Amino acid sequence: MFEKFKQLNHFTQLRIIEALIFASEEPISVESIKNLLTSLNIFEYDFQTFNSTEAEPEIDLSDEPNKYITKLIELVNNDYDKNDRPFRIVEVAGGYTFATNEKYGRIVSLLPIFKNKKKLTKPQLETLSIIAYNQPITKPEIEKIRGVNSGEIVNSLLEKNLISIVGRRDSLGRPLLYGTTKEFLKLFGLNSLDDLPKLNEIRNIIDERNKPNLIEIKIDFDDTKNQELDSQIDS
Amino acid sequence: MFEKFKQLNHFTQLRIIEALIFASEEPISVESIKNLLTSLNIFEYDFQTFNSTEAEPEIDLSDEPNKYITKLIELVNNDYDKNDRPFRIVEVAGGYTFATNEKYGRIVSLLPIFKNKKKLTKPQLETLSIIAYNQPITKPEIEKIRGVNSGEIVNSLLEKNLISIVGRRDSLGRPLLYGTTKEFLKLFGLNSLDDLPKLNEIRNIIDERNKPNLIEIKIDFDDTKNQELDSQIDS
Amino acid sequence: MYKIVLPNFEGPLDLLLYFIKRDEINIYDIPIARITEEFLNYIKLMQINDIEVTSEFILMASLLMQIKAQMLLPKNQNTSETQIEDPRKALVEQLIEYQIFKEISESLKNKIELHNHLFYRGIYESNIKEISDKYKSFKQLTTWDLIKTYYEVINRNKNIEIQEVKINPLKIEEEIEKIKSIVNKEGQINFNSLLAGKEKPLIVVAFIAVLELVKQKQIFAFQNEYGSEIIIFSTSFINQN
Repeated sequence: MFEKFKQLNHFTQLRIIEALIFASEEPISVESIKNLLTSLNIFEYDFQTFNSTEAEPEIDLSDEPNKYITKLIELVNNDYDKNDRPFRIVEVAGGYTFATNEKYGRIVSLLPIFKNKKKLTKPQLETLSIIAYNQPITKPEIEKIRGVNSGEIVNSLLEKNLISIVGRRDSLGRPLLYGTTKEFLKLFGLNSLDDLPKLNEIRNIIDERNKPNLIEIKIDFDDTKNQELDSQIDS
Repeated sequence: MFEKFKQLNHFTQLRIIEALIFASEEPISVESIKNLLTSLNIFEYDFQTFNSTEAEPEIDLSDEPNKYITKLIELVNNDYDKNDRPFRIVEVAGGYTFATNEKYGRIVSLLPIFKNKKKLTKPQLETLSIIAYNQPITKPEIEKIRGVNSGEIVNSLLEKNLISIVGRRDSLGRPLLYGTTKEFLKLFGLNSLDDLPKLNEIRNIIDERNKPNLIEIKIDFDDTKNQELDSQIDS
Repeated sequence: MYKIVLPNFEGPLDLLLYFIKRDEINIYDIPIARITEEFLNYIKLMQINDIEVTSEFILMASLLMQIKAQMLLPKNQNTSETQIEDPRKALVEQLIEYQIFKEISESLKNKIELHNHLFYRGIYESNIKEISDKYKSFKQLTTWDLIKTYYEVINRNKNIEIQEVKINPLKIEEEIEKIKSIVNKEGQINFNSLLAGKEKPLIVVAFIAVLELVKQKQIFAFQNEYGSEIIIFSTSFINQN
């Protein structure tokens, strides 16, 4: 019951919402928050309420759940702003999530480790894996495997310095050949290309799931024989 | 220069440290924080200092950088605790990162979507223990200890990012080697692998448990025999 | 009708340890004949109850029988100076090793419970563009991600029949209008719901229409993780909120 949640100490309500948004792995919608809070049997939990010196924030209990939750989030954000916290709760992609605020986010973005994040999209990773396992390889060959045009993605990998041009294929049009770089090895923590897992190794792991494991056996359970043995051993 | 950072308004220093740790996807070490702050040309940044009604926190400027940073982190945490925030900065996997605290994290853990993230099956825990204590280790070596085929389990641990492929054993067939990840340390709240229980201690516990009951008194109620014994003792 | 519920064992070692614990057997002096019989009976029970008897159980059964046979060999009193190794030794060592890691996994389990409250920040990006990127990207890339992706790519294309689909350009325009009105009305929809009941060529048309709308920034599409449901938002809906 959502009404039960409303009966909690107001500070506690704020903190629970805050914790939910903080820990959620995707932007969490008001709807999801409502559902979670409704399912939460908070009263099973031995709960120590927080005694703030501040007055309880004013919340209009008559608001319907979604509006009520939005207001709580606003209150949390007010609190952050008041205390000059470097982060706040923002609304993105249909949900709420934490992010550094503008003031401190800009400082953070000045720092090199936050600037050059080597994040790859799925198509980039796909293309990179094809190059890694088939190098040296040409663009048309990559595209044949992926089934889609991959020029832009190859370029983005070149930009990220994960692949480089390693020569030309001695065939019609002498297309460029691509291979992986030292940067690539570093990204995956490999000493050499030799350390890449082989396809048949992973195939073994993946296919084990489907492997018939059952072996038919017939064991003779002639009890008298076993008893004989027992007595021989034990004696 | 780290000294330059120290000259900033104290609140600002706290907020920058807070923002750095908050923004870092991986737990960030004191050493990295120091290097970042040293490289950060904060004075290029038009910085509006925050005017708090509170007194500036007392910081001992004579502390050497690492200790100085640790103290700032403590101050940030004190502030969180004072305000009953649902999260704080914790030291895990060799660095500092944000995590929900005991009080509110437990509430979050009651929710199914979060609960499941922490769930590991018995075979997964077994395999993870074997890898943690024997890393780097190959699949056949794991299977030798467990006595069962473990491909699927290894696979699931790879998917959960609790283990990773770390290289190859220089032996016949060059099998892949597995090791635990930072994600593993984070899940168990460990700062490093050294925080795991010591293998020798566990071995002693098991040895103790395996000891046959030494005081095995067998009293033979065959009176004649006992009499014989008696007479032997007496003689 | 009755049903036998068998305790679930991780494997033959687990089963043997169960017998040892249950019967308070001295692990250093296992009564091999008795244990072998128990073990084989258990396998028989598994078979009766249609429980998969994996090769490891069979191997262990044969090992136990082999040890049992060796124990039966008459001990030659004269060759006692060259101490014959206890045939059970290797198995006992393996059992103890396994006990140790079972114990450790118990303590790891307790550690998880102890740190039950630890939840880390779930998301590290701050604007829509980056978030949608993140959903297609990987937190920390590992070689596992790399090879698994490769495996998926080459297997995916093996199964794809290349078909020539003739698309009437008019249809795409129609489809664009249709999708636009649905999305604007609903605010957000699942991509799959657009395809429901459609035949292959029409699926392609719908897909191209969605791509076109994304390109025109009329809609916004994102996916939680690779292979999961694609959700489509109306951009006006996002701006409103």
